[in-house]
Amino acid sequence: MSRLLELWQTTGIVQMTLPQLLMIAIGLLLLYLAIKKGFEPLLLIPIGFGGILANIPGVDIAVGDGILHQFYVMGLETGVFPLLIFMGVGAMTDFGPLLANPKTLLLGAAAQFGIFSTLLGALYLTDIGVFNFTLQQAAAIGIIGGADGPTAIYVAGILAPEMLGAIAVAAYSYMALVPLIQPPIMRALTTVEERKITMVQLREVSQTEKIIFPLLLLILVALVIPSAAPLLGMFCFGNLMKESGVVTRLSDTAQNALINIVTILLGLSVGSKLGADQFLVSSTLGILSLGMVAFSIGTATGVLMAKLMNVFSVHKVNPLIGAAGVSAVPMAARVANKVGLEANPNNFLLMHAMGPNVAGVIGSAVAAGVLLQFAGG
Amino acid sequence: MSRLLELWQTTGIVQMTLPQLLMIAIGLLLLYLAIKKGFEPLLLIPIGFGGILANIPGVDIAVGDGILHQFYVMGLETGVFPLLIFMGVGAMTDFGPLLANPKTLLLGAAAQFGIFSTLLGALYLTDIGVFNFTLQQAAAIGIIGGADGPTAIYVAGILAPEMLGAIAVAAYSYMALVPLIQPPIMRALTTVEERKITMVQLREVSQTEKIIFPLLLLILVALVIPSAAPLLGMFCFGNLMKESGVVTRLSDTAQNALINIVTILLGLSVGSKLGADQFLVSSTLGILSLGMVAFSIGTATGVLMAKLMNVFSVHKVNPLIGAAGVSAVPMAARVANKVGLEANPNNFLLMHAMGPNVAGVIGSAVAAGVLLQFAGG
Amino acid sequence: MSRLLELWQTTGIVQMTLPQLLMIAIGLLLLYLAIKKGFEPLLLIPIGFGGILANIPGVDIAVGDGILHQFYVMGLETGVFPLLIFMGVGAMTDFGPLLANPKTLLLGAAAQFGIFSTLLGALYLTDIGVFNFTLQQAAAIGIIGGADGPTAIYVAGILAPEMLGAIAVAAYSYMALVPLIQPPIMRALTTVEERKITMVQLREVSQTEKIIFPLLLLILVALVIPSAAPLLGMFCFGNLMKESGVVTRLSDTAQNALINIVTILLGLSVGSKLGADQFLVSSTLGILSLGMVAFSIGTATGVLMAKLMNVFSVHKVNPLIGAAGVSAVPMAARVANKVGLEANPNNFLLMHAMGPNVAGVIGSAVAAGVLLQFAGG
Amino acid sequence: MDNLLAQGVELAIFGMGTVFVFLALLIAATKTMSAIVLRFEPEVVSPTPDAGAHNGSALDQGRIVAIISAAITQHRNKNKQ
Amino acid sequence: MDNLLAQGVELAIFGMGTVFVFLALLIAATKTMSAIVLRFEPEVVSPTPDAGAHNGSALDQGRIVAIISAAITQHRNKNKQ
Amino acid sequence: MDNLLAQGVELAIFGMGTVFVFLALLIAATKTMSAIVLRFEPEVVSPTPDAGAHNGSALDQGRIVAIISAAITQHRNKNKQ
Ligand code: NA
Ligand code: NA
Ligand code: NA
Repeated sequence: MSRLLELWQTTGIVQMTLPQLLMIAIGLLLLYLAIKKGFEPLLLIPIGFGGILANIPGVDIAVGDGILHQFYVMGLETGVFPLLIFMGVGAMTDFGPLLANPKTLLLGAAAQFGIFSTLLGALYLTDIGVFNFTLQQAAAIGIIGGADGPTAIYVAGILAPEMLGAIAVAAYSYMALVPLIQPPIMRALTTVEERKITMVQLREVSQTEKIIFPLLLLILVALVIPSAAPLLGMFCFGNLMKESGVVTRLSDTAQNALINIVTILLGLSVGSKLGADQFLVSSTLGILSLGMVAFSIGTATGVLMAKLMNVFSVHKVNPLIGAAGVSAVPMAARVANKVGLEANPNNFLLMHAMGPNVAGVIGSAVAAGVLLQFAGG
Repeated sequence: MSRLLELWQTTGIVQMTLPQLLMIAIGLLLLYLAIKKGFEPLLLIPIGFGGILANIPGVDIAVGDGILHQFYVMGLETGVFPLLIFMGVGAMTDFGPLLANPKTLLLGAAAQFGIFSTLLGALYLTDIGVFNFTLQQAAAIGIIGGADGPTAIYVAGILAPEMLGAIAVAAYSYMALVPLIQPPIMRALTTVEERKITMVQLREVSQTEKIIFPLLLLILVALVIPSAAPLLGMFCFGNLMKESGVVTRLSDTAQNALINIVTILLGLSVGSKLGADQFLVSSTLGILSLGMVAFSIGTATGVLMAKLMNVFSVHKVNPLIGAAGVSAVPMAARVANKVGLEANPNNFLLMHAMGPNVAGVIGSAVAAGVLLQFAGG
Repeated sequence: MSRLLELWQTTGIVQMTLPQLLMIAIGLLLLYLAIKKGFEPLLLIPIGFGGILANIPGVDIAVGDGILHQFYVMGLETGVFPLLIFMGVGAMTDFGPLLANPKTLLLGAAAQFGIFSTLLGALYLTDIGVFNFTLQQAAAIGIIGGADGPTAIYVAGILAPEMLGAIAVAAYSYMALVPLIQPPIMRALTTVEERKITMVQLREVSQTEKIIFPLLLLILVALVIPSAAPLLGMFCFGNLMKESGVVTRLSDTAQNALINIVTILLGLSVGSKLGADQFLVSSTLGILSLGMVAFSIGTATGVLMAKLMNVFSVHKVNPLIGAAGVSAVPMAARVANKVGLEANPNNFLLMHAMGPNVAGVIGSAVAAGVLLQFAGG
Repeated sequence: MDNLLAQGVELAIFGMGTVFVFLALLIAATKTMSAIVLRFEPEVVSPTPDAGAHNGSALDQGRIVAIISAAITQHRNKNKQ
Repeated sequence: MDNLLAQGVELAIFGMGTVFVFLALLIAATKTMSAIVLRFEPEVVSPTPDAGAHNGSALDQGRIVAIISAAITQHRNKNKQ
Repeated sequence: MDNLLAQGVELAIFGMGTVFVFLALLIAATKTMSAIVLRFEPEVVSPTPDAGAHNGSALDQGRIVAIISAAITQHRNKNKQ
């Protein structure tokens, strides 16, 4: 009979704490949003499910020898998973629109203002005593504004691993919410006339330019900001495999089997950081709020930069594509296209917005390099 | 000349021992059975080949820095390989027939009696001095009766790694032998009239039920038997990826590239435990005999439970599908169908047998949780 | 302002050394040769790109916790990557032509003379004071003459990891240059009449022979030269998966997703050894020169062995196929075919040359076993 | 040794018990779940796979923050006590 | 240094010797194997790939246990001596 | 704390500065690169993917050895100084 009691003590019913139950509910919510609302399901299904597993009491899954903790140690502590995903994303990226209109790179630069202003916001909230973030933590929160999942996970894994769960959840949730967050800001900062601007047809780009560009980018990174080289190096490597056209089988694997395997393992690893003790802390509220601010500011500065460029430029840019500079590929470019069509049903901005969109990936990787260089040391 | 002698000393002809030669013959036998007789070739080819490699003298392959030992350390000591396979199996499993007729879950419960009676048998043989098994070893032998390869390997890897080779060989060999082991038992325990029972057509199951079921199962595991959560968690995760319908690329990879890679590495790792010193011990005979007993008892109790259910139930169950409760997916379900057709050529039991068949997977994973909880501590 | 100076100090412009810049140029050259000239792009693109990454100053990529160093530790220090590639190559290899004409195995033996004469050459150059190679290093250089990438990387990784970069670059570059290196030697050593020899049609080989052959080869390795068992074991395992016909899904994965993933990681790992400090040393010149010599001697001895065989044999062998004995699959076989067509436009030697071609893989793996046995201890 | 056998008997009883209890609970839970799903979703609907279209509403976003806030507040209050 | 060169010569001789002996043995083994196979299986038969059908007989099962038993018995006897 | 905020301001300024400088340089480099490519290759040429044919010439081979030799010589000379 005492043995039966002992058995009863091992059940989850007895061992589960309320915070764990709440985290399981949050995991289920993430799964609901991913499955029924289409919120970045490729990441949020593994993250949400991993979050549930991480809150099952009485068994080591996300700690010790547990499998999720092993995945975490293997791939997130080392940075291997986000870098391999970045390689795969590189192999899926087409720099054509960017090469056809390189000045849109400036839009990708401007949108990174969201990162740094959020960093300042986090430090200000610390200064006035609302939160208590270190410089590293503030930098990791800021990077949410880069709207780029693997970059955010890579930086948070180095600068603030204790916040990795919340930062990844915020980054992917807000990337999914781009169609809700961006349009009001875009409309508020532009006139209808500006939104109607049609842009000149993009020129065709030769294969040679596409092959050379990732190498050019890599060498510039090596010369200017080496600390961004792991991220942008893997990105450029993936892109070169694709554009070279001579290693199709490697490029296909990088875009399919490999990135899929790593996505599963990365998602579960991130989920392992959704344990109640780490996630149900007040800083999570700060991360979620500041992340939203970061997205909004990045959107705004992207749009404003486009307007500024139009002051000096002959070929006008539709300022809506500036919002795509936050990255969130390809969602933000689609949003720019959609808002543009509202103003002018014949104005297809999608390809024009792809330039700033991928520029935003480069921009936030460079910003990540600066943060790792100065906050990581 | 002395140098030539030294060279001669490094050859396998000089170094090979008789037990190693016997194990190489056993490896070749496993390959023969896999290739020519269709015995679970996906596992028995890597296991058999790994077993040969493990018995080559004078070179480290299955020990030290040898590649098979590295695979073993990487994937079996950590539990990563069987859990990833379980995830892939989950992504291939259709819970539809089970959802259409949930009471067949009881058949999957009854068939686990094979596990526990074999555990008792192993301890009894120890008690009377025939063998000398610990509780952990007896539990690992019992789990062969679960008729589920990854579960057996996962449990044996934790409770009795020194017996892993023999347990895996027994589990997969007997799964291949299901068409020979089960039918006589099934016929002995049923009348022709019982075998002729036709079952009511299964209702259609909605996608929503299929999406919710793995989450329901996971939460029940979390509440009742958390120690089964690594196994059933990964299984449910794979199933959710498939049923959610929104991460097709992840589900496809889990069912193909990933499970194939892991199967190769797991098979070789298991093979690394077929070294003569570990395999050619008397306990191996006990494992092989008891494993057969476990399968037989599980088959019998599954059938008997179906007959018991018919006493209380209006919609009669054909007792043959009870035998499918041992799992051995999908072989046991096919056997139930085949034996049913002998009695009534118009009675197709396959879909009805798939319910207890996948229930058997859940049942043996729960049994594994209990064993790990009480024998593992 | 001092902060701005500090920022300036972190740039690559300030930190980059001339040797690093030269290595980046060499990396770009390798990429150029791979992409524009078709030099073994599957390996030289990852190696070349990895070489560039390894020479970016101020950030850990190929050292410490850097991702390329992690790949190196994970896959090259352990031997896992080249062995998995060898498994995949085995799964792509057809032993049919070899089984139809087993005596061509002797051609694969003769071509390994390149390995051992180069080893002697390296030791002679050390003896006269030009270079300063150890026995291990000389053996690792010699293996370039095996014209087999994974074998060279596996051996160099064990015997002379400090030379791995140069050895891999030499091996793959010269494999790409086979169409330039071999024909003059082949023409110099044969008369036009010899080059016109037509060979008897190859008999059909049964599936049973193809299934048994890898097992026969493995057992002979186990009996004669166990130190070659890791390499040839994985090779035979891959081949058995393919020929057995019952594990198509494993064989397909070994030939596609798995070998592609490992190729990417192996290439980057090798690239991590192209750091200026390791590569820009005088021994690199020796490696490059001796590697070329090794290829040339192997080609010559292969051709001469074929001529010797014709002295004793009724069915004449076209001596051109002897050159295919260096391996460099399938390039060397194609070259033999092409040179043969010059002499006799109706004489297709391709299938006949595939026998010695795969024999060369076996031969250099056996040679690798001897080197590891006697130089590795 | 006899003690070992006794442990085994105990383990067998508790083990089979747990397996049956668990699967019986799963039957009940599954039937309940199916009943609820079928009430709200009478017809079998096949979902559009890999839906690219985003159907999120501002509500969802509010809901995340609200639920997480509530969870954190509750957790902090509990820890204070 | 001269010693190193001598070692190299020895290694080269034994190395080439091993390669030739090994491949010569492989030729012999391959020819023997092909002769045996072709005797028992005169026509080229292509196997049914991925055969789902199970052809195992009760004999196979007995054979595994028998061979393994024999192996173990022999091993134990040997160890006793 | 105020110090932390000051560090943050500095980091933000240098960070945005670096991002803008980098992307401005990238614009310049990209435009230059495109101009050069388009001069030498006026028409858009699509390459033959996965070209099996080998186009290497003896020159290439000489070029590798030459460049690497030069690099090594230069490196050794430098180290001597
Ligand atoms: Na971005
Ligand atoms: Na089972
Ligand atoms: Na070779």
